[in-house]
Amino acid sequence: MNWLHQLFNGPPGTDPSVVWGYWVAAVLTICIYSFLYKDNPLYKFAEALFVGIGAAYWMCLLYHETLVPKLIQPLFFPAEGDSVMWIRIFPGILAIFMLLRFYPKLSWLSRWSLGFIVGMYSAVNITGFGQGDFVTQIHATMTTALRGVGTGEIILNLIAIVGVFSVLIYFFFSKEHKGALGGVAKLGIWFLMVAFGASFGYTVMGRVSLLIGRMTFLLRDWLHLID
Amino acid sequence: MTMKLTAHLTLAVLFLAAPCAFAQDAAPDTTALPLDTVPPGSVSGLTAVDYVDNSDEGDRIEISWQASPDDGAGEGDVVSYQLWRSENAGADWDSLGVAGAGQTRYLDETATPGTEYHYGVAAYDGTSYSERVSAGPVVGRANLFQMTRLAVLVLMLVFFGMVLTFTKLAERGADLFVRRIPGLNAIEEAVGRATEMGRPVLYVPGIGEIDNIMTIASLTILSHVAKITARYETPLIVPTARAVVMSAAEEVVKEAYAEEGKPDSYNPDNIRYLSDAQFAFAGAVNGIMLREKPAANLYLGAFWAESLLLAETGFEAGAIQVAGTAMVSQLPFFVTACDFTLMGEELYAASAYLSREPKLLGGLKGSDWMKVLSIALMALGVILYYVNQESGFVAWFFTQ
Amino acid sequence: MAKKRFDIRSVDRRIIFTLIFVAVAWPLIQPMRLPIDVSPPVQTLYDAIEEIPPGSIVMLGGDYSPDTMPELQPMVETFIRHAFENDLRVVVACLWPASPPLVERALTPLAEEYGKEYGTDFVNLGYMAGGIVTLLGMGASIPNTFPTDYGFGAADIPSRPVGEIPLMQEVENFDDIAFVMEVSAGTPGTREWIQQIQGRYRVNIGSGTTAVGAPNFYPYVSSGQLTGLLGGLKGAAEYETLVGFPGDATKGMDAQSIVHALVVVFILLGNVVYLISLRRNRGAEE
Amino acid sequence: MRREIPLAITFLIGIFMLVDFFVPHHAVSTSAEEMKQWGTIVIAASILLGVGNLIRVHFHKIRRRREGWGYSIVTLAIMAVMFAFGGPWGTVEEGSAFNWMFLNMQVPLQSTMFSLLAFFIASAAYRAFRLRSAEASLLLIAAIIVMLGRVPLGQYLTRSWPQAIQLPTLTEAIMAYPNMAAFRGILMGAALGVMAMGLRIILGIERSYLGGEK
Repeated sequence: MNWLHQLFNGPPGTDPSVVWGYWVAAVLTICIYSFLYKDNPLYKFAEALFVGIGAAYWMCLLYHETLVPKLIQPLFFPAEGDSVMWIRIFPGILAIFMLLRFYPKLSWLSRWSLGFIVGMYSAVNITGFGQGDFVTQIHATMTTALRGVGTGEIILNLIAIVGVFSVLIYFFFSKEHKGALGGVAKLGIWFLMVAFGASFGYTVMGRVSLLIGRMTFLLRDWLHLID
Repeated sequence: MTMKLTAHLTLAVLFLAAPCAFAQDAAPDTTALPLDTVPPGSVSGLTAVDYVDNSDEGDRIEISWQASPDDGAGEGDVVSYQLWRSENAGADWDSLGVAGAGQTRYLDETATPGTEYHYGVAAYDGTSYSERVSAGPVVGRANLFQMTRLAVLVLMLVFFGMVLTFTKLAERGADLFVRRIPGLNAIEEAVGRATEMGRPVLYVPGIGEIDNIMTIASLTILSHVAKITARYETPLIVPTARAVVMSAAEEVVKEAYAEEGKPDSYNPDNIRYLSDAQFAFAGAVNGIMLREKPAANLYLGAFWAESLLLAETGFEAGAIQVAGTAMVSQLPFFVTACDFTLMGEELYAASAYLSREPKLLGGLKGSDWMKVLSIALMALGVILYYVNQESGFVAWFFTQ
Repeated sequence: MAKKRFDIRSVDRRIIFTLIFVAVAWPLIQPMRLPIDVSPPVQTLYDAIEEIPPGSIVMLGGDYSPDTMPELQPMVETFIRHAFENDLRVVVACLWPASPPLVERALTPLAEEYGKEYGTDFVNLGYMAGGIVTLLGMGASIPNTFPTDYGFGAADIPSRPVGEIPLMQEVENFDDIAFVMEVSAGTPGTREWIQQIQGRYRVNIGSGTTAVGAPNFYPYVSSGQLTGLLGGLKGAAEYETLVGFPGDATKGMDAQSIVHALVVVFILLGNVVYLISLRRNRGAEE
Repeated sequence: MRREIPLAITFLIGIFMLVDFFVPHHAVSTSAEEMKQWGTIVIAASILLGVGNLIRVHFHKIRRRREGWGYSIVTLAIMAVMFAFGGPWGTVEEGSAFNWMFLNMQVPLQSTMFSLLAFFIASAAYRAFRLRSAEASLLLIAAIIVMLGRVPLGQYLTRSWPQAIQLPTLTEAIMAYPNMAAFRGILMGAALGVMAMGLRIILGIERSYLGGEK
């Protein structure tokens, strides 16, 4: 009976809001898992809750954490001793333009805001990918050691170099993949498949971990069956 | 090997980043007893250079040196390094700061831009200083180029040159060859099959934002798919997870229908914003699959964990599935659960292949030849590295 | 990739589902406690943090949401513990809206255990929208990008301007950060940190990622752009082992082992069925 | 003009951000920093746009009594409740009702949704993961090695084997060499694609994101 008592009151000293929280969470968890049997109203109800909470959470957080400190405060309520940051009127206008998409007559103005974001993202992507994923990776390949390390490592390093080259060639679209080129491209697919296999393995691991997490919640926090 | 390298790098950077607060603690203590009459060996290889930071006001000079022979070795009694600065070529020295033992770098953040400075460094062992070594003159300037990014700039410009040249060529009607990408025709086949069966086509442009290049490539392909469905008058359902993507998809599909002369067949209710939340979105798309029974499911764009949910449910529902994404972590599932998969760049190549648009062809061809160039560069680098570890030029060019 | 379909759906999915369910629950109730080995990328990360001089400021990038908590929360907890053990001060910054309360959940018991004070020993800057644009802003100025913090509920400290927080007086940009631990569940996350921060500002970044993301990041480990990598729950368990405080990740490892074995069995079994059906089909054609 | 101005904005901001990367001069970086702050504000607005759209969609659904409109009421109602706690007048901090709803509703819902994948993966493993070809077999073998090598069980099963062929060693070798190489190739190719696309967008060659002419 001690267990039953714990189930409804939690360990001694637990705030009731925590226990209710566990119950709500457990019921919702089970609602979602009911989808495994088949799609049903419980699942749909939980899903509808999820959509609503997710959107409201995001909206409130954006307001409190981004718009207030960056737009509303600098413009309307500057901290004592600070002057009003008039320059923030511009992003304010762009933000309003973005929301004008709701008014068909003025929705074309939202393109200004879109242009701003897309332009910024494009540029930082060019330099970010250019440096992090292209130049640095070229340099890292160039400095692969083929001597001065153990034989095993030399072989593995050679495999790595061949792998990089053949995968790049697989993604070469200007020539038909025939003859020697086709052979190398084929090798590229093999490397890709090993990598995808590794990815698959890791993904299985990740998903299982999440399930373990939920199961731990149900068995430990809610039902107190394990510690 | 990687580990060792990383550990070394870590060590190096940690030394650089060690806060000056510690250096201050190690300041000379004049009351120290008993007297050590042998001064420590002096530092060597002192350099002072204008430091280029990311918001360069020309007020920083980087001073580096090789440790005193008595720092950590020899007598091992060096406790700190004293730094001085002079504005008149070493006639008067002002104390600048202190760096702890083991450190070989100091960042002077108090320089006046445009002033000529000399710097002096001496090792200190608690009682006496080594001979002062000096370097200079050096002038702090607000620099106009970040040299460490030279390689990025050069390779970027070469690449952009190639892209723009090929684009121009394509615009002039040059016949730029692109090999047939297996799986591309599958998209058209799938749409055709849906038409035969009188069932809709489902096109999921991923859950990426509009700034995501995969999403943009997907919208290009969507335009093509919309033209086919307009021609066949097959309903096209486009669920989206991002409001901005929805707006863009609306425009793209509407335009495609108009171009095919079927503006009235365009049904705005079929371009849907479902949810920003990944699984709510996946769940809602799965609902569409089960209720509206599309015969062809096309997943093209940026996908995360929802890929498996979508592909699995589509598989269950018996639809023809064609996927394409550059999100490599999702490719294994698409490869195993879909009829055709466009892997990685094939997605971008697909938009070029389908549209034959000069701009896309230009990008594709530019990338192709850039790959050839980078393979050549890497091969050359590997050989140079084999012959002579890291050659000076390579190290300088990539100054990583 | 072309694919032919064979109807081998003689087994109801729900049987598979039930088996998985049991395979997870059983080892949690009856643990086997198999020993945990440590892989090189985890060792690298641990060593890098061990090398940081006490008193330095490290940053924790919390870029995840509740869905990946089982994998990533143990990493966040262990990192904070590791930092507190070594007297490092921690600044938390989040690019995902859901992260700040999750990190706070990890901070609350650990701050009490180690007697650390909010505002001087650690600070939670909360969430800022913008993804890579926010990262770039942080490169220029962390306080300008995060004008207010998130606060700390456990000590009843509300959100306030960063100018009023002692620890933040010492943080202007990445010159002041000795190490970044980026715990990432997707985009924006580790890749964006590498591209926009590691590349530009040369700060050492170690990362904990979901298992799904981990294989993608090996090129960055190999090139030194990442100083260590924790991949998924196993990575977290290895890190817990190194730091010496086995927690949820370690407890989950037995279930992980059993389910993996089960999935392997499913694959093998599925293929046997597939090969038999292939042979039958061939027989029918001949 | 309805396209020219956005294209001009894209061009100017794009070029300026590129310049900011290569030019360390403080005159550039100071104004670039302000631009970046603007970016976060405009992106926040675009997310609000998404939420607004969601509300619109659900209202629409309810008004037209579309299938499942009851669930739309649930969605809007819970949104309203949450907004009542966490709106401009409310608080989102630890201990608030808003936070309680987040921790006890949002967290379990989202976690559980994600963990459903463990089940789906298992069934996909049984039904879709086939030795169809040499390539698929390679994928399969790598996957099995990694799956067993990344858990303590793999270590346990092969503990008496020579170090070099123990499953964890093999797994790490696969991850650090062939896997790394393939992903490096993918990264490099993808980076080029991203850069080319970025160039086209900045130069206004690519404008599909703006939609059609109006």
